[in-house]
Amino acid sequence: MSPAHLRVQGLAAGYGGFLVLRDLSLEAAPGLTVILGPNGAGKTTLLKALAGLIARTGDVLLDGEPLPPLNASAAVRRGLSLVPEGRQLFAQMTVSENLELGGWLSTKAERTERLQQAFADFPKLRERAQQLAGTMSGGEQQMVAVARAMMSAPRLLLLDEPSLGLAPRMVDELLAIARRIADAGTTVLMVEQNVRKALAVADRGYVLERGALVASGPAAELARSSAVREAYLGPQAAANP
Amino acid sequence: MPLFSWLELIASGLITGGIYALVALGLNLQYGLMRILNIAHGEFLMLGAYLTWMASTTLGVSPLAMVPVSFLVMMALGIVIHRLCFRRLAATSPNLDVFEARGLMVAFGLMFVVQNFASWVWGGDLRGYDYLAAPVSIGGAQFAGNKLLVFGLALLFSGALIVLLRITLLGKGVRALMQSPVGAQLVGIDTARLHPLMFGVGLGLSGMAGALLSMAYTISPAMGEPYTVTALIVITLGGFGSMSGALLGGLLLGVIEALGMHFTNPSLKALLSYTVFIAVLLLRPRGLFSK
Amino acid sequence: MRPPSLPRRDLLVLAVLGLASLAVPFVASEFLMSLALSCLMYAALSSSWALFCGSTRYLSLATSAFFGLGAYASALVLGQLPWLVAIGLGALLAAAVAAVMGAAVLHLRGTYFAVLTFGMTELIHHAVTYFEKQVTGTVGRVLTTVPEPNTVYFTMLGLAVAAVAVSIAVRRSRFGLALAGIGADEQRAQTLGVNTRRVKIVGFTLTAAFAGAVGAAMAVRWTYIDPVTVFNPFIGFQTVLIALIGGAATLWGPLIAAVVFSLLAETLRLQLPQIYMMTLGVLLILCVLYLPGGLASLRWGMWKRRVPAPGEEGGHG
Amino acid sequence: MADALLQARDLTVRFGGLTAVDAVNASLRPGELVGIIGPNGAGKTTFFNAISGVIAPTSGALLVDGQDLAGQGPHRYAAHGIARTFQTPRVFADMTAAANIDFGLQFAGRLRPAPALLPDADAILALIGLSRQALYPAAAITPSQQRLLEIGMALATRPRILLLDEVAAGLTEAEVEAMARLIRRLRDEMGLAVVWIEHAVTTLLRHVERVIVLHQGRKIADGTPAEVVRNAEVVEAYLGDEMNEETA
Amino acid sequence: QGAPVRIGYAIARTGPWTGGAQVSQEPNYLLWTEQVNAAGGLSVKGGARRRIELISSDDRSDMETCVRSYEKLMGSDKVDLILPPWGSNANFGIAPLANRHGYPMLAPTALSRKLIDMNLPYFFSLLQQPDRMMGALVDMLVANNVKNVAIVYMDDLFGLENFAALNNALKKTSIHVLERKSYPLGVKDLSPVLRDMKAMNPDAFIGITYPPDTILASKQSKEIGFNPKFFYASVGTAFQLYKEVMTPAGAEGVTGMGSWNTKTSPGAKAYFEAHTKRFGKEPDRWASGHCWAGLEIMQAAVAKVGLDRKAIRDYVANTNHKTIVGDIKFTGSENTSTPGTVSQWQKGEFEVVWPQSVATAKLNPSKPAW
Ligand SMILES: Nc1ncnc2c1ncn2[C@@H]1O[C@H](COP(=O)(O)OP(=O)(O)OP(=O)(O)O)[C@@H](O)[C@H]1O
Ligand SMILES: Nc1ncnc2c1ncn2[C@@H]1O[C@H](COP(=O)(O)OP(=O)(O)OP(=O)(O)O)[C@@H](O)[C@H]1O
Ligand SMILES: [Mg+2]
Ligand SMILES: [Mg+2]
Repeated sequence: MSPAHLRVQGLAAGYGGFLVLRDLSLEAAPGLTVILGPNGAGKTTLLKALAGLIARTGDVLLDGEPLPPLNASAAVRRGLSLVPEGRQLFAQMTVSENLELGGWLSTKAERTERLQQAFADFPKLRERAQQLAGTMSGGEQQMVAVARAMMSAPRLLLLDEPSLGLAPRMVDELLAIARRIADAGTTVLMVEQNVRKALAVADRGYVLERGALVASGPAAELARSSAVREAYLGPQAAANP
Repeated sequence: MPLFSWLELIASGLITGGIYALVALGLNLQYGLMRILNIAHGEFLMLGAYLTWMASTTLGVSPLAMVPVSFLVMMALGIVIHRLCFRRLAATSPNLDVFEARGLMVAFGLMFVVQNFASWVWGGDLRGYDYLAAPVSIGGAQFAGNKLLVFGLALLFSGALIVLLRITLLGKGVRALMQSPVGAQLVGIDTARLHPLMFGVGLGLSGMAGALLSMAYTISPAMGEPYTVTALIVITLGGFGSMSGALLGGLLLGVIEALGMHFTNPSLKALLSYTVFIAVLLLRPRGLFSK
Repeated sequence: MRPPSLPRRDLLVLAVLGLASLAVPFVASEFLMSLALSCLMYAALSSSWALFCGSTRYLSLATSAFFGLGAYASALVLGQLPWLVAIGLGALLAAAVAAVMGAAVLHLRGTYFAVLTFGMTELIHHAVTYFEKQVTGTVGRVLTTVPEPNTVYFTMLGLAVAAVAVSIAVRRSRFGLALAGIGADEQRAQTLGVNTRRVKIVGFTLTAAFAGAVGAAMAVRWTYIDPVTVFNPFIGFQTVLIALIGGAATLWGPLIAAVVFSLLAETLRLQLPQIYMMTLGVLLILCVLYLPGGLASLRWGMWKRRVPAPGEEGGHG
Repeated sequence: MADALLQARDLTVRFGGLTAVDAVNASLRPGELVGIIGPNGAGKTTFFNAISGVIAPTSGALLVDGQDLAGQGPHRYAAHGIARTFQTPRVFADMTAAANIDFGLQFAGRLRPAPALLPDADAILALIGLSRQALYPAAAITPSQQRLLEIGMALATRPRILLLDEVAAGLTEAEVEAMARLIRRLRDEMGLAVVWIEHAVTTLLRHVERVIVLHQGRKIADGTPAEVVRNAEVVEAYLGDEMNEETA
Repeated sequence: QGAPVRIGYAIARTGPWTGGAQVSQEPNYLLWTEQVNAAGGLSVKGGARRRIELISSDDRSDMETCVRSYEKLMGSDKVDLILPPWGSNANFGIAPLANRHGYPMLAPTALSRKLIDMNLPYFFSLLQQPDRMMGALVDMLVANNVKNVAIVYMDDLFGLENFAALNNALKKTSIHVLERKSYPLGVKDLSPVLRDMKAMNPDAFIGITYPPDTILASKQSKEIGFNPKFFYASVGTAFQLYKEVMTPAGAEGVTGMGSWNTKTSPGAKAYFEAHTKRFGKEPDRWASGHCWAGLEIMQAAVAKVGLDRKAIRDYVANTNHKTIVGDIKFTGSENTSTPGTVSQWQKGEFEVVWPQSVATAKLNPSKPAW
């Protein structure tokens, strides 16, 4: 299985006639790509449009083949997987059921194997396998969401603020996992608010503002760019390298 | 009372209980898994019964052959109904609670439509036919052939459904779909297909139960409500959505009622069933057999 | 949430409607009067139902239980006690049972609550049957002393007006706001200081009192009552349907629907009884699907422009 | 501590076999700004639930004004001046933002004296910066605005104690900073006692006077930010090398 | 020919009462109207023949709708005559109303002593009251040396009144009651009770049952091999459906409430044939006949006294009527001249077997095994 290559061209998307994104073009090559941007920039909208949850126009090519718009389950079948904003867990089902369902399109054997991997990544989940997902703590739910997305062994993983609600230690662990996944051959596209840490693990980055890309480049370069530092890292970060 | 009579009494309770479980199958799928409290359940069962009665009295088709036919016809009907009503309902309800309440209302509407459709087409008369009514003797105790058949098939279908839902993710998929439609799409569930399909299967099961019941009971357009209530009681006892729970619940209810009738009289039956029903809802809302 | 609408206007409309209805027995034929009576009955039942169930979204199917209890109460005492006392007793009995029932079941929500109230209704129905059989040796009761038809009509008119008036008052009150909060997010309302348990029980009891009074008044029209007739779950179902078709969360919706429903029933029933019931069913489905706010939202939707809602997401399945 | 507004004694919450809050003792003085931190699943939210009446503690006492409120309904807590926000916003979706605020004013808020700063809904909306959205249905505003609205609703109950659960989640660092300033204002100008749960430790530690650290349901530290960051157990369980970066 | 005679009624076409109403009642109204109109109309005193115009509606098996419909018919439409609705409950509601408006009412399906005891001058009940039916049954059992019986009965007015009458009648005999059990409407299973009864081996089984339960009890007795010498089930045995569901052989020897068949009178035969031809289904051998008799009485009354409703009432109350089910004479509201009867399925016909005076066949005192 080769890592996927995502190419987006002239993408436009929004809600009920109101366009949030216009004529957006970007690319996610194998490795870890991060998307930064202030609140309301359209990051979530972008991921939703890619995953087929909302209507869009423009081309979305996965390995050169177009992904059909507005068809989330077809996108999953093509190897895409999204950890959405708001997690969208199955609240009244147990953690292990949530994970199993992550492998809806896989065989039973694959599910069993990946479940073990998920438990290895997040030992807490093994402990709580029988707890209802809706009763997990905020951060624990975030872990379930990420683990569930991994259950389909995606070739393209989209993460929408995966560190939301996680304790600092967990943020580090999670980003390490994202890095490992990318290294293991899955293309990862991640939206993060935790700019410093995200840029530290990412290969490349884009900056999105008011629906348009304003900067892009290798992560290390972006981290050095003063524009990014001022906008996202706060004044003292800029002063204190 | 001699031991033999006890066994006979319990056996007859079990048979009735099996029938209860059969009646509950479709509703359990629709309410237990899909949160559609289909109050018109009994009406669809009635349609299955009428189809079978018609085919057997006018065309001479064996009622047994009508069992799969009823299933398929009702399943198709279910998919159409889903397309017309529940699809939109699901798409526009802001949350599951609202979906449930509105679904209940739609089901009320369906109840009026179906029941009066039947009464319009077939009239209000009581109907029935004779099929496999000859008693079969098992170890000296006698049971009607058709009841034994119904009982056997009830066990078979419950068993098949239990196994199906256990080895596949279908059941969980449907539940997941109800809890988070977006989440379900994101794990690859084709929500636009699975939902109507399962609703159709639920209705198909009701139709099938109706076909079987028409062998043993008289039918009329107004026959549905008590079956809906029975089904509701059974799935409450078993825990909403649990197929094995409903089977056990149905059997248990049958036996309790048989014993209750023996020791007191049938008049207390309704009081007994509703007391059990309410007690379970209040004390063990997740069903008698939940851990 | 408190609607900035003018209660004066609502009260005025109610007064005009009430006075107009007052004239019915003097000008209309006996038939029109009985039609008006049935309108009033459903207006009273569904307005009072919506008062609690509409705003809290607790879907009660127990109306027929309260209706039946009221009917039995008046069957028991009429003859010994005056008419209005019998009505009052009906309301009181229903309210008392509702308070107990509410305390037991109002912690359950959604369809659990609906199913449970249905079960309770059946339980009461069968318990009354059994009691009557064991104690009095029969199941039905014949009402021999019955008041004039006009008395029944004016009583029902009074009840309907009272139901709407109470709804107007409640909507303007903190009590009504609390009910709405319970409907939106019960626990959140609690954390903002609402004693939800008390509010729910009071609301449920109030609704039941109306149903009981209506039952007590209607019993006399039938001369003979038995449990099957007065605990007929369809009384409860129809109440709910009318309220929902009209718009359970609105003030005038249930009333409008009660009128529409009664007129429709009367016209269609004569030629095509089954078609009438099927139409009712289809109408209900269409209402739920395309007019979730009820008939009342049709009109108000036109001039009360909604604030644009960018966040309208949702979808279930 | 005689002057404690709120005091938890051996407060314990169990879910089946899991002890989410384990014999926690803590107290809160008027006008204090306290942070709570701890790993995911440490029991922070559960602790809030227990001290706001949303769940009944399994054992232990909860003294407010010298009265043990354990086991009572949330409305009683509201009446005693305890207000909270929810980690996942729970606003009345169909009501306007203004009506959401008004709701609090009508119930718990009515029972308590109105502070000069917040006489009515408009003032509250202005304070939290949602005046422009006053007539939007709550469902139509963004999650971060909903978190602000949650704070507004809590303020509408005219509380003495404000419990904030991750109100800054999903904000950029600059925005978190703004949120912190708002919280300080509430404390400084209204004399509210505030308890603030947040994973944005750097900012949190800069603003609070005292930090309580929960780990596996137990309180493992309670002291000034400076003390807490030096606590080895806290670093091990929670911070990792978060503060190293900061101090580097 | 003058203006048509307007006759109004409301009856169940939807809802739970439909089954009874559409077997025993409404078809007769329609058939009668057609026949009378085909013959040129209803002859009204003075020689004129006037067509009948039926004004009917559905009562939806609902009391309030029923009451309202009759208020409309009598109060607003001011029809010339009314026909009764189906069932005791509805008649309870309508009878006082009809009385108040002065409309005579000949009810074919109202069976309750309480209704008779209300002493409404305009109300007449055509069926034999419980004491008569149960009296005849008990007489028959005594005459055939029945020693003991087992009874099930339904928890409603009909069940309780008949059960009380049955007990009264039994008290005067030496017959021993082995078991009495009541059951609620809509019962789905009686087999535990029937098995208990089978173990007691009674000479006679008496079910005071409605049609679905009659069939249920019969099927389940067959299923468990419960074979008492007498198997009596009240309502529904007289239906064609019974013979179809149980098959003629299975029905053989079963007794129940029936009071006429084609052999009862030439009129009965003509009626039976016309009904079967018109609707493709047979009338039931009990209430249908009485319903028809009621229509005959009404027709005769109008011919005799015209459309003056007070005069019709007086005529109905004071005349000895000749009808297809025999002579009918009212004492107060009660039909006191039709004797209580018992019928029995014999070779596909529900024969009246008791009392001898009206019997159409000899009783088979020992029902063959199912
Ligand atoms: N369901 C919706 N309906 C209408 N407008 C929406 C909806 N969701 C988001 N928007 C609008 O679209 C714009 C972009 O929102 P989006 O959620 O994509 O931003 P984001 O970059 O993910 O922000 P955040 O960092 O807060 O998650 C915002 O202005 C928002 O108000
Ligand atoms: N209803 C419940 N049933 C079972 N376990 C529960 C329930 N509610 C909470 N828990 C568990 O209790 C523990 C404490 O949860 P809590 O929500 O208080 O954590 P938290 O400290 O707020 O974490 P986070 O920072 O992730 O929000 C968690 O492990 C959670 O899974
Ligand atoms: Mg976002
Ligand atoms: Mg938390």
